[in-house]
Amino acid sequence: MVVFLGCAVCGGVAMGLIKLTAVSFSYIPDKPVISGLDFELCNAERIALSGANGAGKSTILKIMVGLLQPDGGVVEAFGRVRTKERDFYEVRSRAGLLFQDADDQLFSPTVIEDVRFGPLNQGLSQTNADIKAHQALQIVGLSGFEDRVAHKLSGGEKRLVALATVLAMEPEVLLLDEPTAGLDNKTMARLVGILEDLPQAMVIISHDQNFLKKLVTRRVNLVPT
Amino acid sequence: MVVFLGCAVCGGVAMGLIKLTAVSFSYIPDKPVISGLDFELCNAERIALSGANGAGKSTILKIMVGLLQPDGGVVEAFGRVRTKERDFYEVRSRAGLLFQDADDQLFSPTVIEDVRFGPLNQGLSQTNADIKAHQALQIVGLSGFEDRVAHKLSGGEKRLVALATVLAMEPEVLLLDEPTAGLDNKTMARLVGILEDLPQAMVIISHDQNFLKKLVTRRVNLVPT
Amino acid sequence: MKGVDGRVRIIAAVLFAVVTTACSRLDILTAIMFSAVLLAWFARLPVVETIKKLLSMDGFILILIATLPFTTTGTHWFGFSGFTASVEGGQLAMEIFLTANACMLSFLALVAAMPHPAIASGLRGLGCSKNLIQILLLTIRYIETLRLEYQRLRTAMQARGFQPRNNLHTWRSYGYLAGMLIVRSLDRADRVLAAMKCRGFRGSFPTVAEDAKLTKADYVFLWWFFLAVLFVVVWQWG
Amino acid sequence: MHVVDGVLSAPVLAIGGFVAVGGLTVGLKQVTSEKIPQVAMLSAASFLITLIHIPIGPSSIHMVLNGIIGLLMGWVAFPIFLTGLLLDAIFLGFGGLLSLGVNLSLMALPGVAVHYLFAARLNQSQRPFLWGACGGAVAIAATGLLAALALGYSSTAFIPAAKVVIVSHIPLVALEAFLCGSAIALMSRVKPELFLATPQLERD
Repeated sequence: MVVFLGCAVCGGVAMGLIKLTAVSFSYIPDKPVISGLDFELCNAERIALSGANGAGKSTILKIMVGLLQPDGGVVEAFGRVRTKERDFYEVRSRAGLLFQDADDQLFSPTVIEDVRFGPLNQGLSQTNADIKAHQALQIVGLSGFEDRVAHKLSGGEKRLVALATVLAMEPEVLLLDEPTAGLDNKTMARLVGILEDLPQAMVIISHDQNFLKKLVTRRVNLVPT
Repeated sequence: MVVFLGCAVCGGVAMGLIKLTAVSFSYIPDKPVISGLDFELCNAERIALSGANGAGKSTILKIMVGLLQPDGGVVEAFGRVRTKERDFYEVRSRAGLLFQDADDQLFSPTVIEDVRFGPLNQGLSQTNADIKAHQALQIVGLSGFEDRVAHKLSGGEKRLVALATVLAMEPEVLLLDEPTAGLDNKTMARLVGILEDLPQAMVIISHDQNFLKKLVTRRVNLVPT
Repeated sequence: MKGVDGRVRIIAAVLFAVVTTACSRLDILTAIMFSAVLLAWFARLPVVETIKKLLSMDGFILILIATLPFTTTGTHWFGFSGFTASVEGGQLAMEIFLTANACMLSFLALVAAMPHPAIASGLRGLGCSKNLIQILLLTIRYIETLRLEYQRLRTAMQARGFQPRNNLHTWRSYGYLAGMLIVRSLDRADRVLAAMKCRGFRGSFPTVAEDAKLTKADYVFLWWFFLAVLFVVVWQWG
Repeated sequence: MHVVDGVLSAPVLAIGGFVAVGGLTVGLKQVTSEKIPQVAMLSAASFLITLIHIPIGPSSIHMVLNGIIGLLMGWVAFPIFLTGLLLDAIFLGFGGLLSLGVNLSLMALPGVAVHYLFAARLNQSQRPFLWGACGGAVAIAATGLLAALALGYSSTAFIPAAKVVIVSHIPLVALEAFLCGSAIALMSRVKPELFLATPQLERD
């Protein structure tokens, strides 16, 4: 077991949250999408992850929370090396992943049921999960949407509900995969406002340079293998 | 019956292709998505249709080809007022709609069967439909893809095949709903090249300003109601 | 066997199943099982995958095969702690085991190994309802699309800390997942119908490609098959 | 439910085949060409859903869902489950050719029964969960019972196995009731137009 010793990038002062060392991954054998990747996210950082299509940006986020198993390398999260599915249960609770397509994230009849799904998985009681859900909806400015049908909301509203489902779990890290794709300017401005006010460290994948400029503290560029 | 008298926007010189007058539409009663919309597409125009999420851009394309019936207003296409489902049979043959999700459009076992589905419905013989299908595949640069299976194509290839299914019917107008969504830069460049060379008038919905800049001759902005 | 017509292969599979089910002698069933293995070899079925499929089917009949020797009365075979197995019961169990596996293996070789559109056109050639064929073709087309949709929903649930357990929360979530998949598949059906209408669909599918004539290879295959069937019939009942 | 070839007796196979052909005829008559995409997508979705394994007690089982399909589609359950069974056979190698009729009847007939029993009550009901659960429970219980009958009638030697089938269906009934209830509750919220009228019944 490798003990986590603080962050090299930011000088070891801040606490390291997620660290990938020499990680490689391939969907098809012998066609690696990622190889020998080193990456580190520290406290209070907001990192933009950029690179061409097919460079494996989404793949990296999935590896961080254990939805994909790397072929090689070490994944450390919150001070511990994570290898097995069981190791990642805690990681998924502390690092919230917002998917590209909000439709894929919403599967409940009403908004409130979707938002409290995460807290319930964390073992909270129904009442406490409801409290967390209401708080999360308030953060994204959708109080009053509790009983709406998520499936019938507009694309922008769905994205915000999806963000609320992640925030309700009170994660320490946010992993955002193309959060602005398909959003109009007004909703995008609203999203930037919400994200700016959030204290969490973030890894953001986005093609939108204006959006990134407003948020990120550091950029990591992926070169396709 | 309203007689169509040429185009007000382009000065009455060019022929008007599709014209909406005071069109309104609502999915849920009393919550109109569109109200009192006027729109006109003339010969050789390429119009960008923009507007916020939920402003009804896709809805407008569907109204144009009669997939949705407006609550009020007049739809004219190719010089005639269209009201009933039967009226739109001809419209759908002359105005080709490219769907957001190419998977919805590719419903046949193989690529060639998909591409000749339209020409066969237009009443062409098997041989002539095959010729049209091969031509269309050639235009989008996918000759040799005839016997491929739709669900095994990449996202970009699916979009191009979907475009071929539309082009095989030799429409006079193209209605494109987010044609670049999810495409990588290479495929996007290829798509721009194909669309630039096409003679058809177009209505394009897209959030991608770079893409629009290269193609469109006029912009119409929808204000949400 | 690759070039054999779909209709011929489907008829052969049905014939195989009828004859095999009607047979009761273990020696003949063993010979039939052997010929099913031959068919599988001709069809180049992948070995490991095929054995896995057979085993998972055997799981279904395990209870039946395990209980039959003890529940059938007859000549004493063996016994333990008050249960006695009969020879007749053992034979019956063996008969079912051989029949089920032979039928399935022949089906995999004769029908399932064909490309899916070929199965559909074979069924159409045999007079199957046209609408049913269209349903089958569309279903096959969209299985993978819907599976990916399901997979994305499932991954998103996992990312939010979902762990299947024995509780109401788990079962409710699965219920919602199933319901949502149905809703989304119905939405997709609407969009596909719209796409069809846009390409001139007015209620009937364009009929293309009447069925090809049977080739010499088809007849050769059929004759061999009939001879084998005749041989089995004479052996069992002659 | 997958009864394999070689188990059932000729009369049982014949009855199954007869019911299946009858059900398919009625079902396909209701499938206009406009409805083909809908029926196909439901076939694909129900096939996929049956592949989901759900933990119950120390083991796991999969959903059958003939209650939901029956409630929604009535007689059209026959073509839907025929497609599903064909796919089972082609992709997974389950079931058998001769027992196809029996297997289809075991799945679809309870669905049709549930449609006549509960669909009208479900439509515009304030308690979709309740009626969905009833539909799910009754359909799967009937399937188990019919399967046991088919086995028992084929040979007296199968009666113990038939009893096992019935016993093993008891947890399935409880689970299916809860899952179908939840699924129907979701659908009535998200797509209420599915439950506005009783289109299947009106046509007859």
